[in-house]
Amino acid sequence: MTTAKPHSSSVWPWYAMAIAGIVTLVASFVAPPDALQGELSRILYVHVPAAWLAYVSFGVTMIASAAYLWKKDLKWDRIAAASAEIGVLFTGMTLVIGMIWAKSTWGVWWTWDARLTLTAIMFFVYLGYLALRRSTDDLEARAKRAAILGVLAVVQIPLVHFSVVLWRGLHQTPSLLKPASVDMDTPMVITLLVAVVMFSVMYVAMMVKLVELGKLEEQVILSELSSRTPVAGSAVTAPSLGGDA
Amino acid sequence: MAARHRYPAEVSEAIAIVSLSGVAVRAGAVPILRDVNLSVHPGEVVGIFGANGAGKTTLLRLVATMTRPSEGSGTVFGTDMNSPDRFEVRSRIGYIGHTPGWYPELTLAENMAFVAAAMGIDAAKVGSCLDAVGLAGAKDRRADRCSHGMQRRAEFARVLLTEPDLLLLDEPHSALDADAVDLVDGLVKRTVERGGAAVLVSHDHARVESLAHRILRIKEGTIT
Amino acid sequence: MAARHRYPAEVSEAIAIVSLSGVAVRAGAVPILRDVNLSVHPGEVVGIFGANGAGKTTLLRLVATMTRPSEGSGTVFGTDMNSPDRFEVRSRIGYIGHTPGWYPELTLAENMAFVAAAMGIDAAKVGSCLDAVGLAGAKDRRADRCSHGMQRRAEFARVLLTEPDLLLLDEPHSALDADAVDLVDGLVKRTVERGGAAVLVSHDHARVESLAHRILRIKEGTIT
Amino acid sequence: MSPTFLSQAMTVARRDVLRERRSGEVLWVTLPFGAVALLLIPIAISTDTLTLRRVGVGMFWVVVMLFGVLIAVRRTTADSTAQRDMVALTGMDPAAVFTGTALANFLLLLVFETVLGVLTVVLYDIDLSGAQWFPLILVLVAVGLALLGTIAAGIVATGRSTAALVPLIVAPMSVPLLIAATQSFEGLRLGKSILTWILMLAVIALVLAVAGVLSARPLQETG
Amino acid sequence: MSPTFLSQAMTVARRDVLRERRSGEVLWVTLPFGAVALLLIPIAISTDTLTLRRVGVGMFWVVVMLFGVLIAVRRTTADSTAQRDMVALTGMDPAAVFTGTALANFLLLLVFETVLGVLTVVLYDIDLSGAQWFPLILVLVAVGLALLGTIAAGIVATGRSTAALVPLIVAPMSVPLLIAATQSFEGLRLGKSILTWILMLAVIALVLAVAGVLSARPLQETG
Ligand code: HEM
Ligand SMILES: Nc1ncnc2c1ncn2[C@@H]1O[C@H](COP(=O)(O)OP(=O)(O)OP(=O)(O)O)[C@@H](O)[C@H]1O
Ligand SMILES: Nc1ncnc2c1ncn2[C@@H]1O[C@H](COP(=O)(O)OP(=O)(O)OP(=O)(O)O)[C@@H](O)[C@H]1O
Ligand SMILES: [Mg+2]
Ligand SMILES: [Mg+2]
Repeated sequence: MTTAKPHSSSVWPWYAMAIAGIVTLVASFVAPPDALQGELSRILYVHVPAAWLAYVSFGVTMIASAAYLWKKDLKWDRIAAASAEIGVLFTGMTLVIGMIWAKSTWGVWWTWDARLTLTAIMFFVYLGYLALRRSTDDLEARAKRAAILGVLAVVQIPLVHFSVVLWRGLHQTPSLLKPASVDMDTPMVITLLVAVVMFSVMYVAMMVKLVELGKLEEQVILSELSSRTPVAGSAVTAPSLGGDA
Repeated sequence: MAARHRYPAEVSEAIAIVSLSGVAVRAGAVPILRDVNLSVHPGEVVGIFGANGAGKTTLLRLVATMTRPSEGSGTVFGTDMNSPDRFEVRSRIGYIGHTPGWYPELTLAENMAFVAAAMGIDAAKVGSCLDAVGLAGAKDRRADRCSHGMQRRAEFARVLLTEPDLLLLDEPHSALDADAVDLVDGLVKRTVERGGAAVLVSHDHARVESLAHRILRIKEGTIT
Repeated sequence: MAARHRYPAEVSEAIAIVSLSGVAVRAGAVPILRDVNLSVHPGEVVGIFGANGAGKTTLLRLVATMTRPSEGSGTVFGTDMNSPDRFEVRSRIGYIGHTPGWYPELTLAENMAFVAAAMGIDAAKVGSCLDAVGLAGAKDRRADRCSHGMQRRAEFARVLLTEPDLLLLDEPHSALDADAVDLVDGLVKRTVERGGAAVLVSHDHARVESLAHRILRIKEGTIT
Repeated sequence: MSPTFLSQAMTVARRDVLRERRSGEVLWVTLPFGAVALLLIPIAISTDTLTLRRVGVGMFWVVVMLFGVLIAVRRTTADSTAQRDMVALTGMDPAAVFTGTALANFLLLLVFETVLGVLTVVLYDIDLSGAQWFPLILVLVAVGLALLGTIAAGIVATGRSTAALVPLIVAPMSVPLLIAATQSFEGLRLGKSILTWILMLAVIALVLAVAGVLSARPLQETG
Repeated sequence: MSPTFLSQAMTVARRDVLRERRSGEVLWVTLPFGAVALLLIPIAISTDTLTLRRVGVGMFWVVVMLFGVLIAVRRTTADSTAQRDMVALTGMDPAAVFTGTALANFLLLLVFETVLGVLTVVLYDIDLSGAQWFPLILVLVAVGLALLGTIAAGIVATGRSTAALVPLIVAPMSVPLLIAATQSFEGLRLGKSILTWILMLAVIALVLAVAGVLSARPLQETG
């Protein structure tokens, strides 16, 4: 069942992540500063790809969850879990970077903008998803419950994305995924695209790593469960009151 | 009446009611049962002995489809234990566990009526079943105001009500007074005569030995 | 060690450990016990039989000062059952009820250590008590992951730990496997030898008759 | 013959309503608690009537969301293994059990909403224009919350750390409900069309109902 | 020798903290619920930042009151008769048990308040003048709430009267607490003396402590 070299693929993701990170940084500093926000606009090239890749991650979680419910194959469960973990990481990044940005442009760490709130809530939803996974050790029961939540939780994505349209708020309205005009300079758009591609590379690399890790963990559990593992019942022995004192 | 309960007579000899092969149950990484093979045929009464913590209750709940096997496979009334349709055979199983599961705020009769309604059994039967276990006078008493033994008796009334083809009794004699212990024998015999089977877990060797056709022992998580 | 537990030897013959006179217990308007007179003396083992719902558990909880008499009066170790100081004698009572009361999220050892700390007993004793009931291997298992019988065994370990002078056991034999039923005898004998007393409620007439000096029967709320 | 899906669901719903009537958990504990919350808020924010009026409807919905979910979840997760075994061994279709539970939760929530709603109108001097729409909105929100709570309870019920996860799962999922509910009231106040919001509520309810019914069998008691 | 009052109380408190660490009820259920509540409120009332800043502190206190009492009550009433018997039969002084339980509740509430407090400050952009007083106020409110919840739970746990009484007991008592808490914050903001309010909090805590300890023995478990 296990391949000859189970670790053979585990090096390249590290390189991929490193390179993608460097390229993103270089690209953001090569790009011309925004007319309005100046140097601060460079935050955009991390902030936006992180948010978008969080969407992608949770989308993949949804698809893998549905696939698990369909096929009942634990492979899909591992993919869903790994993707959710990365998604939480990216959402956290969006939040933290966004807050730093907010402090420097709006003067406050946080404000009751719909998108901000909903992003925070999306973060909590998937933290809940991860917590749910930790609450059972029966692999199948865990997979099933997590899958149902994984499918339902996806509503958070459109909610966050369209929140700016639904309410008026401080936050930037969609500037790219909006059908009509693109109100960014071409260099900025290109840099953004490069950053998004690099984040995607990071995502894929992390996925490979995490899915591998999940599989490994499962194997460790199963291999430790040899036929020699004492059964739960062996903890109970015949009582002895120790003499008849 | 209750035709769905009847095991088809013509195949009753051939098909096992319960059949487990190579079943393991784990709680996380802790093995509780392993490599359990068991088949129970119509008309059989099987007694199960074993030390505290050996896994007897786990085995009964497994057979009742309330716990799923971590490994191996099994069928009850021909239905796979892992199938999502396993709920369909549950109405043919009568399980009495360590602690009664009545809703505390409902009376015994209301609890029973719920079970009857859920299974499409005539509600009029509730009274006579409670009567049969000697609880006619307490039928309108809230379950949490009934003594432990009364609640246990009521569980036997439930089994009378649902007429299961497979009885799974976990220490059925405990908490029953001298008058009521015979309920166990009576129920087991009724079930067997209908072509059903019974599995009894008990520490009361004498009582079970007189009742069972076959005695199994659980040790180290396996049936020996 | 644990001197507070010892019943003064010189008066042990004269003073009753439990003394109830004309006690009635009601739940709301429903009488459960009425006109109960009972005295238990040091060195005595009293067996109580009675039908399901007769009031045996109520009687034990009354003696354990967990239920107060609606009528009549009683004393345990000389303390009035109605007095607000009744909590002071409770540490001398060992009660095992129908269902174990361990905190599910704590391990057996932690549960026991709590009892030890609450009573000023050396925590080092916990391990040996669990060992004595055959649960040394399960002491770090959460209570809700222990089987019913294991939880019951642990209750006997608790009694070993607290060394009560008055044992109140409600169907002590149930749920214990063949190895463990002797725990009951052992504990009762130990207690009696220390000058204590024991009250056993049971439906297992044979076992209790061999153990008890005196058998009482409860019928319709009164001792006959 | 085994009873139909619908009659099984009704049996379950009737059981739940009867249990509530006996224990009074919702009516006598959760409801007063919610009322206390609504009473405390004006004291806490001690502000002018105008702000209160604006804040009132929102607070009502927050209280309904939080307590509503508590209601739906508590009732399911409080049951013991033995009780769940009893239900499972009746052989009822898990989907019917889900439907019945959700139905009972819906009814309880509707009572909860109505009582607190009246209280809110009185306490916060709410603008009643468009009041003919209130029942529809209340019903739709109650449906959504009941389904959501029942699903969440189902997802966590078999776990060992049970109730621990519910708020994490439910409260955030109720955000769309909250938005639709508050926005439709806002719409009514401003005299705008609230069709979008009503539709959103209906769609949420539908999606949750389908999800709940479909997930019931895979989630059936597994110990 | 039977252990001292203090050591009994400490034993009980330690038990409660250990149980909480195992089950994570407060940390992983109630706390996230409270946090979500704080997040939902702005969505629900969808108003300007200025109003929110004004409302923020009040909302914090309302959430603390409601959930705080829930914490204290839930933990005690959830125990089974057998569990309560076990405690009673250790022969501990009921007053010591009360003290220990209240102490544990106090610690849990303090954690709850602190985490939610930080969240409130960040989210609602709270004015931090006079912040050196915050710890004192938080501690006093936590003491008051813990005592209040423990008393309420004790009354319920004795049987007869159901949980229905809890809100009735808690509501009137929590009003003065709430007023003192919010007013002292208001005072800090306006740079006024808050001595009266601090004193009021201290007096409430004292009265509740005395009431709790005195009522413990008469209220001791009677099945
Ligand atoms: C905690 C604070 C913040 C959070 C949680 C946050 C969250 C997000 C999210 C989730 C997106 C992706 C939206 C989508 O495409 O669906 C996004 C995009 C964006 N954010 Fe933020 N943000 C924050 C602060 C800021 C600040 C302070 C600025 C600039 C002043 C900013 C500017 C942008 C821009 C320009 C986009 C791209 C807009 C688009 O094309 O959709 N964000 N933000
Ligand atoms: N609150 C109550 N209201 C009405 N009846 C009650 C209440 N509490 C207990 N009872 C009744 O009191 C009687 C005595 O109960 P108890 O538990 O003492 O019986 P028991 O002798 O221990 O029976 P068992 O052998 O079944 O354990 C029972 O008939 C029970 O239904
Ligand atoms: N979640 C769990 N984690 C670890 N061990 C567990 C878990 N659940 C059950 N066990 C163990 O599985 C074993 C079997 O339990 P089971 O209840 O089946 O025993 P039993 O044979 O019925 O015992 P008894 O005679 O005491 O009723 C016990 O040793 C128990 O401690
Ligand atoms: Mg068992
Ligand atoms: Mg009894």
